[in-house]
Amino acid sequence: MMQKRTGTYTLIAALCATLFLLPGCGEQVLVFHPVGPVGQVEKQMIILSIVMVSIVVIPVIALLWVIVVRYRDTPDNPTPYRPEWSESRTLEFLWWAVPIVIIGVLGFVTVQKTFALVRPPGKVINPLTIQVTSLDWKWLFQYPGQKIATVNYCEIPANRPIEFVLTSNAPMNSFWVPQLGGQEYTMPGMAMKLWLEADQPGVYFGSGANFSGEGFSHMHFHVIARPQSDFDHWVQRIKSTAPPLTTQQYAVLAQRTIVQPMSFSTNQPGLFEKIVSQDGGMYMRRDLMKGKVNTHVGTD
Amino acid sequence: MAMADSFVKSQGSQSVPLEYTHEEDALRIFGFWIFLATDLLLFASLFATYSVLYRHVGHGPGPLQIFDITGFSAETFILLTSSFTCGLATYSMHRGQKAAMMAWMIVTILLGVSFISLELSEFASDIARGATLQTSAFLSAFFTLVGTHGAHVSFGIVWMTLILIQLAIHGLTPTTARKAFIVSLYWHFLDVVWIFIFTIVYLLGVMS
Amino acid sequence: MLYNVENFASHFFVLGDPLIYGADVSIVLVSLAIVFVLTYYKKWGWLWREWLTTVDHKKIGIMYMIAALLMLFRGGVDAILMRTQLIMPNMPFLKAQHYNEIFTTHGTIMILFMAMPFIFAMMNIAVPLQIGARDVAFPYLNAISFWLFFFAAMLLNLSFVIGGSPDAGWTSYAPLAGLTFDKGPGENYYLLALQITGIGSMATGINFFVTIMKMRAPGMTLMRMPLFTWSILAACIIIIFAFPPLTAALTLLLMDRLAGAHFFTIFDGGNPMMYVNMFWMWGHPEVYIVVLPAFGVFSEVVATFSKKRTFGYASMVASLIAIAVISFFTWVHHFFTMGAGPGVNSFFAVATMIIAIPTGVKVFNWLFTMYQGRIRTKLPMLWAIAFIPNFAIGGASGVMLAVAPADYQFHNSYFLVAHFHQVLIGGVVFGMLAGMYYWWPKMFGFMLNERLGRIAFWFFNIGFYVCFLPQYWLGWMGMTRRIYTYLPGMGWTFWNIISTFGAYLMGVGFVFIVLQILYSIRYGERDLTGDPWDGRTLEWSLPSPVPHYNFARIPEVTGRDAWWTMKEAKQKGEMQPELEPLKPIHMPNDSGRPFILSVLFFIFGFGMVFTWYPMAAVAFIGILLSLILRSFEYDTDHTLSVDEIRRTEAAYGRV
Amino acid sequence: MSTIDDGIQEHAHSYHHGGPSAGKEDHGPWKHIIGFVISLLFTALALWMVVAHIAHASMLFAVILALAIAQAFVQLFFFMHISESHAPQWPFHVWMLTLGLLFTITVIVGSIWIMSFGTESY
Ligand code: HEA
Ligand code: HEA
Ligand code: CUA
Ligand SMILES: [Cu+2]
Repeated sequence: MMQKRTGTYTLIAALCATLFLLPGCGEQVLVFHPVGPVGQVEKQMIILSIVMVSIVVIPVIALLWVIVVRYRDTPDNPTPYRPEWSESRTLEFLWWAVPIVIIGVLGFVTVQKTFALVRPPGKVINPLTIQVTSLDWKWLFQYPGQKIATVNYCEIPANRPIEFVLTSNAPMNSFWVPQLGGQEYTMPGMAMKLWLEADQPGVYFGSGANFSGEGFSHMHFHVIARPQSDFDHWVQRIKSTAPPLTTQQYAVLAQRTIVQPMSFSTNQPGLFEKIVSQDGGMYMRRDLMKGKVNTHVGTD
Repeated sequence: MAMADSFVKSQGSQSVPLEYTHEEDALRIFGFWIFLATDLLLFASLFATYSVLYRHVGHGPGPLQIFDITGFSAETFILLTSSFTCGLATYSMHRGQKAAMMAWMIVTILLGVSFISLELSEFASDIARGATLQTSAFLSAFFTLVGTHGAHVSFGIVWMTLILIQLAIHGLTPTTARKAFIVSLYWHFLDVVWIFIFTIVYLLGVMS
Repeated sequence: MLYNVENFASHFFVLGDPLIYGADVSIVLVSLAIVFVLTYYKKWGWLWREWLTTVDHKKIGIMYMIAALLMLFRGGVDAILMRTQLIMPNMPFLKAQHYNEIFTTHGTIMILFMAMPFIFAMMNIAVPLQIGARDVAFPYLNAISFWLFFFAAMLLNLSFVIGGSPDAGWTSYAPLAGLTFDKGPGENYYLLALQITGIGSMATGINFFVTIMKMRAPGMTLMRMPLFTWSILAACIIIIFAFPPLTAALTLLLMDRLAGAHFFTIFDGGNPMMYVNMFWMWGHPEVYIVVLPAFGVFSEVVATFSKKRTFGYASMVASLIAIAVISFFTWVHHFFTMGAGPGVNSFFAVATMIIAIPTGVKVFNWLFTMYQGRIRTKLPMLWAIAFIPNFAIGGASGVMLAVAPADYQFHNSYFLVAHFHQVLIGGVVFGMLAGMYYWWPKMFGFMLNERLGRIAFWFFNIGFYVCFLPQYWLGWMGMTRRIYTYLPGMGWTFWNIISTFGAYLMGVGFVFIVLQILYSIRYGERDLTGDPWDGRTLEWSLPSPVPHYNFARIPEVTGRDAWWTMKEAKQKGEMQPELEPLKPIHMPNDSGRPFILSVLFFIFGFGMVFTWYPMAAVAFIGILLSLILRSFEYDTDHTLSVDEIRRTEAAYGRV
Repeated sequence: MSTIDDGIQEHAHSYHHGGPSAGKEDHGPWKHIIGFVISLLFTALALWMVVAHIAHASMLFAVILALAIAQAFVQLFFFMHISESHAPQWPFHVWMLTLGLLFTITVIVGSIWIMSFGTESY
């Protein structure tokens, strides 16, 4: 009886394991295949946390298994039965202390990395600023330095820190490119910055991660990282071939539609600031007045 | 309640105040204290909202333009006094003086009514000046916080009136004493809340 | 004229979707069937007298439980629909709008109208019995709480056929849920239904706090209280402090929508982030409100079915209180990605992780309660055993989410979805099912069929892992939540198929639970002892089902596990204390007013949803009037004579 | 019959405040009068300080806030008889109010802290 049951369990466990390994721990598990320093730090944190929680969780499950198998209420169970035993200083100390230590370590590293990730990854040499606006239901990328803009895709030079400045002219959303690094909210009336960097050229999946209504499911985009020279080429091409992003054009974009990728030349100077500080930007006014946003415009 | 054997504490009503003589009434008073704890958190949330939004005046007026020092000071002193008279009502109740108790309750109610009328006239003049709930986040938060307190006070006035009627009908019994005691707790609590509205909304508003 | 009517109707009723027509038709049919059955068997009077007007905590508990099971089914159907839509990329089953409404109502119903009433069911049924009380502190208020919940649930479900359902997620973030982006009445339904049930929940919190603090039998000190009662006490403390911020958040959003205020708009200085902030001030403590009672159930079940004293009782109590208090300092972990700064994120990340410590202590204490015990794997115990690995993994993924930098990668992904289902289902649903199985004989006087229950258990449990483990993986693959469709080529399809398959298995499991209950109603074995599990706490000293006055004589408690102690004393042949003579018992009167009051709340809510203010005003005046009437009511209870008690006890064979 | 307090059957009712005994211990409404006078004084003081602008805004605010808190305690002890109940010593409603105060502060200070957005915002 017992034998058979254990056999079934093993079978189930083996089945689960193969299922998980089957379609490959391939590239498609984006979070575990970061291509930039931010994503790498986050991956390390994920692995660290998996290890730390496993230290207790695996023993807990093993212990449960053993206990349930051993202390069954069968007439001839030879194991000891101590119905009144309910106190043990040592044991209780153990399971207060071990989790405290684990959480202590994990908490310490968490604080460290939380502060670290606010700063740009590595050395900030020659960063590129891209202003990101989430619209219903599309992404607008403006390059203040290059004077171009794109919709639903974005090109970046590889090996160069990118300063994404995020806002929204629609319900709040979240800007997420898993392989570059974790997300940050885009919020109406606010501008947040998110430092990311791609170490290698490639095409990376990105999407809106915070629900924003009917067209939300279609708010994915590609981030295309290229060598600097290719990037410069691309900028030139857009500049010379793409139509300008006029006020009317922006108004069209701001409507509640789903669109294909697009490109624009001469982005409107100050458009982004206008979006941020339009009527709703009251709560950012203090900071905007300090001129922080302005100093960043066109710094490239 | 179920154990509501209308049983009087063995120690006798001598050392126990009237409103506590019945187990059932003691439970209600205790329960009301806990209710006050929830109400405290409700006001805390509104205070938090106000604190976050009070600089967000949009295109509308700021606190300085609409707060009237004499107006809110008068409201404050009236409410403080009403809290005092309400305390005197409880005091009289504990001494078994029903008439004095009812008189002080009536004074309290009247003070409450004048507080509410002052507040309403303050709101009316704000609105006349174009400062409405719809003008800006600051004003939304202001009207909601102060208005919620005002609604509580209005409710308290109606409640106290009902208890006054019951006192007249049933006299000073453990039940009516409990009811009166609870409404007095409510009233003092609203006074505490007002002190913070006075400080955080009005004084802070006219400070900057 | 005709056109106007038609136009109105097409906006008022939700039309144009076969699924909705199906729902309309089935709702009408079911209602007709209920009316027919009640009329045919002349049961209207019985329904009114025995149930709609009752203030008996046991009956109220049963009504809560039935409602919770219905809502589990309702939310479960939503889940099955969602999983079906997600089985394949570009699946043409549900449209975006419909999908959005479904996950919104799924989340809202599961948390507020399934989990909450289920815990209220368990506490109503068990707490007064465990502490040796004849009732709760405020029975009339208790009835009001139930009916407010019930009519709030009706209000939310009405949105499905009239006016359209809310579609901004169970979190209903502004500005998406504000008037600018969401014009329909669906959002109003959400706000009012939650508000109404929230009032009821707060009242329940106060009620049971007072009950536990003040109505324990003589000798039952705090440190002799059963752990389930302790867990309810902790949950009540959280309810008392956490619901007011929700009340405030809902009111302010409603004012934005109905009165043109600017709290969370993106114009005129409104700050939508403040809504998020306030929502989670309630939202996070809320998850512990629902899970702590489940912990309490497990503590009872594990001790009973291991035939052993609870290990580390004092730690168990301390950890409950610690969790309750710390839960108020973690809310920001739901929006680490908002960029409130590293200081804020660090503080709340560490506070969140700290909760893992007391929770872990509880897990180990459960394990060591079983250790060197004698484990009987009856149904309640089966769910309790299954809970431990489930919750350990789900909790561990919670700790991973609490690592702020890692959360930047997990947030709003299916990793998160997997986490919270693991703790909500593995913790709360398993816990409540365990509680249901445990106290079922106490409630109804008969046992549930074991075999069908075991089949249900295995389907549900295996289905659970099949459904949700792949979702962790999907999260890592970049799949975000709340999408109704996705593209092929991401590698997501395979895992989604598996996950959907798992959901179907869970559905089968649920069907077996229903079968089990129906079967046992007919064929179930009667429980004549009142103590079918060889229990440890006072509720098992009473006959099943429990007479309406609970205890003919209030017991004297001399130790922890009060009933166990008494049984042991009896076994050892110790001198039984002389039985006191029976005394008359005061009982609260039944009252129809809680029901009527809640109907008025329902009408008020409905009026507000459609901004029909005259209707709302009339209902509001009605509410005030019924409160005033109650205030003038002095004759609120009656006395049971000794004769009556003796007769009832004799009928149970206890004299 | 349920016990009121933590298992102690014979509980003497202790009222810090001697007043509310029917008939007994007549102390006159002095306590109320003192409370009232204190609250009037504190209110007037706060008002005067603000009108006269006696200090920097932040300093001033700290002082008037302290006065408000002090007044709250005056209400609680002088008018609301908070220390009075069936349970001896530190009764449970006082525990709950203390906890409520802690959470009140958390809610308000936390919101301000979070909503001021740190370094990541522009
Ligand atoms: C019953 C419900 C429940 C419970 C109990 C929990 C428990 C926990 N939750 Fe969960 N959570 C939810 C329901 C719940 N959660 C819901 C519904 C959401 C999403 C809402 C939404 O967005 O829609 C959510 C979201 C959520 C987030 C937000 C993620 C995001 O949006 O990006 C976070 C982040 O910190 C989190 C963390 C935790 C932690 C640390 C615990 C801890 O309490 C867990 C503690 C338990 C253990 C750790 C296991 C047992 C312990 C041991 C075996 C020994 C000790 C272990 C260690 C030392 C590691 N949860
Ligand atoms: C206690 C709470 C609880 C419970 C029990 C569940 C139960 C389930 N949940 Fe739910 N879920 C939430 C709380 C809960 N959920 C919350 C809070 C959200 C977030 C919502 C939001 O984003 O706003 C969510 C979101 C959510 C999603 C994400 C949607 C999205 O983001 O796009 C998914 C997807 O798989 C899902 C699946 C399931 C499944 C398969 C079950 C299963 O356990 C259900 C098992 C089924 C049954 C018990 C009923 C069986 C029904 C039948 C037998 C009838 C069959 C009939 C027909 C098919 C017509 N849930
Ligand atoms: Cu008596 Cu104060
Ligand atoms: Cu949480």
